[in-house]
Amino acid sequence: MRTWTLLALALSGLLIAGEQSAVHAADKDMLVIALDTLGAQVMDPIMDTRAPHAHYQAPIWDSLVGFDLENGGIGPGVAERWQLAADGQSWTFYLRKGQRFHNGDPVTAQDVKFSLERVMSPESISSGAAALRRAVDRIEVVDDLTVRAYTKGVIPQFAASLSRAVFMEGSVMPKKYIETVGAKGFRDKPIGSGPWKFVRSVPGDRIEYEAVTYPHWRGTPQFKRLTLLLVPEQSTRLAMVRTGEAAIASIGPEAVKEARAGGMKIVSVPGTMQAVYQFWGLYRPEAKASPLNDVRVREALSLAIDRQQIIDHVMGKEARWPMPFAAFKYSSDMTIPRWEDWSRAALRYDPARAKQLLAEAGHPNGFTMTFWNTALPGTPFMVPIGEAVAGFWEKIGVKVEMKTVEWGAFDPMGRGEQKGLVGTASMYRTAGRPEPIPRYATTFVSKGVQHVFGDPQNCPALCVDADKAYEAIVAERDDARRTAATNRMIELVARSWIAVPIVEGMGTWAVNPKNVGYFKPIPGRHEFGDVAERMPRPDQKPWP
Amino acid sequence: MARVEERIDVELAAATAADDASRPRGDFARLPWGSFVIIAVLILVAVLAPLIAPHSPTEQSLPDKLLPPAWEAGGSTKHLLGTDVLGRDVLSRLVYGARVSLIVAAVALLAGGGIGLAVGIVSGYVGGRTDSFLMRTVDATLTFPTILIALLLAVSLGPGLGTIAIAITVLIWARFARVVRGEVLAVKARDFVALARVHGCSHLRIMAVHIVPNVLNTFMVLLTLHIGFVIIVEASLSFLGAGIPPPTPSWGQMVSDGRNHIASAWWLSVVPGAAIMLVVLAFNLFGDWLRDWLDPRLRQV
Amino acid sequence: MQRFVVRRLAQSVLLLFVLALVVFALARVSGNPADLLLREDATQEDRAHLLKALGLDRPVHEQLYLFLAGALRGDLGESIRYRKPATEVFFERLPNTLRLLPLAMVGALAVAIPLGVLAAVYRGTIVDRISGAIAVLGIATPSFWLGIVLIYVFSIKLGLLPSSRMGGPSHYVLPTITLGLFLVAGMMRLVRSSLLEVMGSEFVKLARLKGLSQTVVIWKHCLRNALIPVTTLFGVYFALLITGAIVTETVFAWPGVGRLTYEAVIFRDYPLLQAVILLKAIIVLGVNLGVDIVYAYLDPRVRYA
Amino acid sequence: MAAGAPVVLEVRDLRAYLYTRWGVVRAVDGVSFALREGETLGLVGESGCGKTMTGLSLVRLLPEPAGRIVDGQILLEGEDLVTKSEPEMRHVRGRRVSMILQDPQTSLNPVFTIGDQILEALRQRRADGERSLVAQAEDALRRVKVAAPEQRMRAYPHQMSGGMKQRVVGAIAVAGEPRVLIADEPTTALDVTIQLQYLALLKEIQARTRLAMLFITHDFGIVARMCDRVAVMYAGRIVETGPTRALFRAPRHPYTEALMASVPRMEGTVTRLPSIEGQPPPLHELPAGCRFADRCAYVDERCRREYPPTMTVGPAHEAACWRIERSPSSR
Repeated sequence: MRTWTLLALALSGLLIAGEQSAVHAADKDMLVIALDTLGAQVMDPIMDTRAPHAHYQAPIWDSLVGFDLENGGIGPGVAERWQLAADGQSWTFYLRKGQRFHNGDPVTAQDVKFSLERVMSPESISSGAAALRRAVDRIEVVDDLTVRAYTKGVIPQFAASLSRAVFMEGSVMPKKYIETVGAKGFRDKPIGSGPWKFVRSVPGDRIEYEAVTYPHWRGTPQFKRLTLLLVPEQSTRLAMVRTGEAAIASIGPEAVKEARAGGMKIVSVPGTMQAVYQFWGLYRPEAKASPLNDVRVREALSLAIDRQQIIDHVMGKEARWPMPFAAFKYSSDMTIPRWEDWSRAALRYDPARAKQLLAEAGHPNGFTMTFWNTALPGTPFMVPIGEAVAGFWEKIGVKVEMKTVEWGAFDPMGRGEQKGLVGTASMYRTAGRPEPIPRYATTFVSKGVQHVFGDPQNCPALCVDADKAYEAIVAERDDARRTAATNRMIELVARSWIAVPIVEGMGTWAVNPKNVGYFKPIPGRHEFGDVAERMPRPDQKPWP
Repeated sequence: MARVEERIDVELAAATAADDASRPRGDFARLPWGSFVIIAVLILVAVLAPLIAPHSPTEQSLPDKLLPPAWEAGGSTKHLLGTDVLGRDVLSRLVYGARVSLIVAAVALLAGGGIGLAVGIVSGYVGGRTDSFLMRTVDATLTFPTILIALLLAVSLGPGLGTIAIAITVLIWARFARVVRGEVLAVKARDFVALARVHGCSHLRIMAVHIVPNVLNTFMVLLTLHIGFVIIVEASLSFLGAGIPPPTPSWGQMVSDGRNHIASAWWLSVVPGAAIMLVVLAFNLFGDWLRDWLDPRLRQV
Repeated sequence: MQRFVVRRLAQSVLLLFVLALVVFALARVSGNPADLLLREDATQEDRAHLLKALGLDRPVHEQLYLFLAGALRGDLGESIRYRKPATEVFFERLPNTLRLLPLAMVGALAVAIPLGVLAAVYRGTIVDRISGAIAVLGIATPSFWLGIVLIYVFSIKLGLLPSSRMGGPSHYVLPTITLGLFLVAGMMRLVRSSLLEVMGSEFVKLARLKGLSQTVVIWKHCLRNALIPVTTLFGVYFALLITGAIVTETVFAWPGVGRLTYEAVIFRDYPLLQAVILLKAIIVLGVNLGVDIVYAYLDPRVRYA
Repeated sequence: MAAGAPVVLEVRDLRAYLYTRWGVVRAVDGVSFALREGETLGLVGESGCGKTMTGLSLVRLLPEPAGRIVDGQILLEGEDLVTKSEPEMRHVRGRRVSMILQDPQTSLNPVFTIGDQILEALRQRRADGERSLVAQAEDALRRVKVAAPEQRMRAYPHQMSGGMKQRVVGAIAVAGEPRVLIADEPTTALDVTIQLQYLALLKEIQARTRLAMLFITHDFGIVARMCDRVAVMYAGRIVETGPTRALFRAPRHPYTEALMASVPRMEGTVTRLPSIEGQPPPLHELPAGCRFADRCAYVDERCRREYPPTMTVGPAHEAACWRIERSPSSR
């Protein structure tokens, strides 16, 4: 019996010793960031679809269009500047001089053309690929540092779609290198032009990078090495930051109190998302009799919600008063001040008025409704917000039958005939985007995926107005008139109370001041893939 | 070859049935009053939840969120065991949670146990090819991720108590089937079954009259000892996001939600955790006592 | 022995075939990976393109045929999320689980056997009560909660141990305890009760009649017999653990196959899910076969014809 | 055996009780007897009269934790075994006192070979070393008439017949050359033909080693063949002790008389065997007076009130019954 146990222990010892050396907490030159997901963890821009790849692909690949580091939105990238042609049918990009790939090859217009075409190629499954395929007619190399893209029709936000500020596209890939080593070789030893070189990727565990040794336009890294860790459990991520095993960890608002208690600094990225609730298929005949079809009822439901309490208590103050649907302080093509005042007034907490409206609508002692509560990937705090909202509705007499569902199960219900959702409400979210209008198209235009106002076969007045308003914006070349048209669209949606913002969520991070110095995130961008290179060492810039 | 298979499973049945059998030969097995009391209180609380709970389990008051229990600084007697992230009363949720956890446990155990009992008896009694096939199915079922079934059912049947109960049932039946089969083999080997067959009893009669009563006490014991296991599985499913959906309070969900506040709000997970431990302890003691009480061999020592 | 092994393999193959069908069906009913990959503003046309790229546009029976034909050749298809062969993804992660699992099981045995023996020998005394308490603790504590509390105490408060992830030997302490406690509870009770059963038998009297000391009688004669059921439980627990490790691997950020199963389910990654479940089933059936062979070694009465 | 052989084992007023859930079972309630070298004493009585418990008390193997020796002495060549510590008892068991149990099926450890189990017993003895232990083990098997001992050594218990296994147990019991051998119904589980061989074997061993044997049984046929003297036990006490011949011819205690009457005789025709009505009293609620009172044909008022003393009724022949006092030479 004794020998049997000793033998087994020796065997396990063997296994342990064989594994690679670990990340040493005390390594000063290493910046460690703990994330809740590494997406598909595949080192190829055309292979990952959701946001995470902005974390782990951004360090290696630069985007054709970059960031406006101060107030979010787009700015100069691989292309210093770009121009929309007079006829609006093409965009010309002028590349920054002297950019190099990690293997020394220069970055040229051929690489940009090759990259955009590779994103649109059949085997590419990146989420923006479909939009690009629809937008781009053809791409022309003018000279080594100039490339022109011809679009199908006028697409005002085409340039923005080639930036990580808006979508996840526009990564510039090395044409010569990929053509020599092939796609598989490229994925095993990826090369880009970003401030960090690829070192190693341990599936499901971590990805390691090495800083480039030359100055980089995005910022020259202060740390020699960068490691992104996959730590799925939030309390474990928090523990790693507190023990110094990680410098930065992504956390949800519910953990902010715990992080502060542990002496960590909190970095909040404003305007990363907006938690909303919306009603589905009210225009459909089977939902005709539903009390939700009365706009007064819908407005009452918004007035019943105390958004300040949700911000203070559910989100631990790591959230802001929302702008209108899918709009943020850094949004373009809309008059921000007007809508700030609107949201303060229209989204106020006024339960008395709510009850009054309900009574006027013929429901003095409330009614019963179904509310789907779910959380999209990366924002688990949507479920507690949903519970709080349901709680407020119950307080004004509405009987809420809440169904909490995992996102993978809820998402398909929102596509096709949406039979499970018609006549019900659900939580949803809008991502932090400078341009609100594409998001409006998805939800309010009859041909959109969610078509909450109406579908092509059944498009009541509200649906027709929305379609017309959207067409007006898209076709408009003149900025001032496009802003007015956008305002009209936002007005139309706001007054419908069918899709209502709850709070503006923030990306929250716990930071260990002894591991990394003071840094500012990019407004609207939750991921740090484009921030790591500007993070100072703790001694260089201590936290205030 | 089948004979050898039987030997293994007879061993397992004896062992697993003895898994918790302490066979206190000659030991003074006094009635486990402690566990009777706890179980009685649990059932009472679950049944009379609306009367006992000071507040409604879903009533929120955000301003007084995360209040510590009354006896700690900052705690209020309005919320004896403090409040959670949404300001809901922890005590009330614990009380209603008892009801939910018991229902899930009851449905999962009776369904899972029932199927396991049936499969175990058939497999044990019939033996041969069907027996070894059923046992290999049991092996495979153990590798089946409960989370997949929980998620799958949530998608098709919609979230809720039923979904979780069915998901746990699929996990439970395999364990019951294996043990019951071993017990059936042990009983089948005894003389009185051969005797019954000699008297021309039909297989069904033999199973009903002879096999089931003898297997029943092991089955009863397994039921009590698996109460803890079911609640823990529900808690793990909640941790993975496939547990009983809010706003229905359940102990497993409460422990899972509390995990982010271990330092700043320890009571959120410790209170339901302690409740689970108490219930499991009570049912284990009750199971041990029940086994001795039911076990004919021990009665006339 | 050969005839037994061959028969067992035949049964296992049949079972794996049935399991493959069940998993194929279950995965598809739980949703479509394409929906998770598409952004909100993707149109039906985009969805069609993605389905085609992922090979999910083919009719179901064709997909089933491809899957089964592939399986026979050992090719279980390409993971939708990781864009590489599912078997490759699985075997990348398997060593990580196999670093933790045997350690937790052997550790549990090393604790459960002595404690079980003490509890049996000193039945009714304080030792028995303590071991009973540990057993209840093991059964009644959700492993994720135990893991998080251990991290809080040992790495945050005391700073003695790393909080999570793979690494040097110190990284193995907390995950092994978290995984092991549940095992210790079950095994200890089994060792105790089966030892009590054995201690009551006649040959124990004969052993003592030979003038052997109590310890020799217990540790040599009784324990050898008492361990026979434990080996069978070892097999059952291994099967449970290889799926049950999901929680521990999540809490300690351990990139094992348990966590991989969870990811495959959440992302509805059909090929990966099918591969993971089939490969795990093969491992479990293999381990159970191994356990039965060890069983024969331990119990001479069970020599396979 | 001549009465003059030295006394090897003397038991004085031994009491051993079992503390169970239903009260204290007074299994051995004041037993006294003596055992001489080379002599076989039969300990006889219905099942449940405490004879097995007496045997187990001698080697201090009463079932834990219920069983305990509460009073009396067990003098093995003058040393009292009751007061010895457990380590000291370990040197006694196997070397000076040994025991053969009833059921051979369960007496041997199923997972060890026969050879292992014999060698283990030999190792306990002061190894005389001049011949290897394995050879000694084979000799031990030969002495108990086990054929081909070399192969048998490697066999497992489940590969041997009941009779064979009981011989191995016998070999183990005498391996340590004990002074006293307690045989607790060693042949009950064997069929008749094997029984006779086994008894002859025990006789042969006794003749060679001059060991004293306490033979526990309920079978008078075996008593007649094996035992020099007999002690009859009833409800935890010895009611009559004496030479085998004397007890068969002139039993003085009513219980012995009734037992002898119920043994089928070869001579004479017997239509219906008499049996003793009633049941022995439960050992945890023993009556005050003589315990055979309820079932005794000659019971009187004194028998129920007072337990009779042990009186001598002949050469080395004693019995505990008031009737003896009333009619000293009834025979």
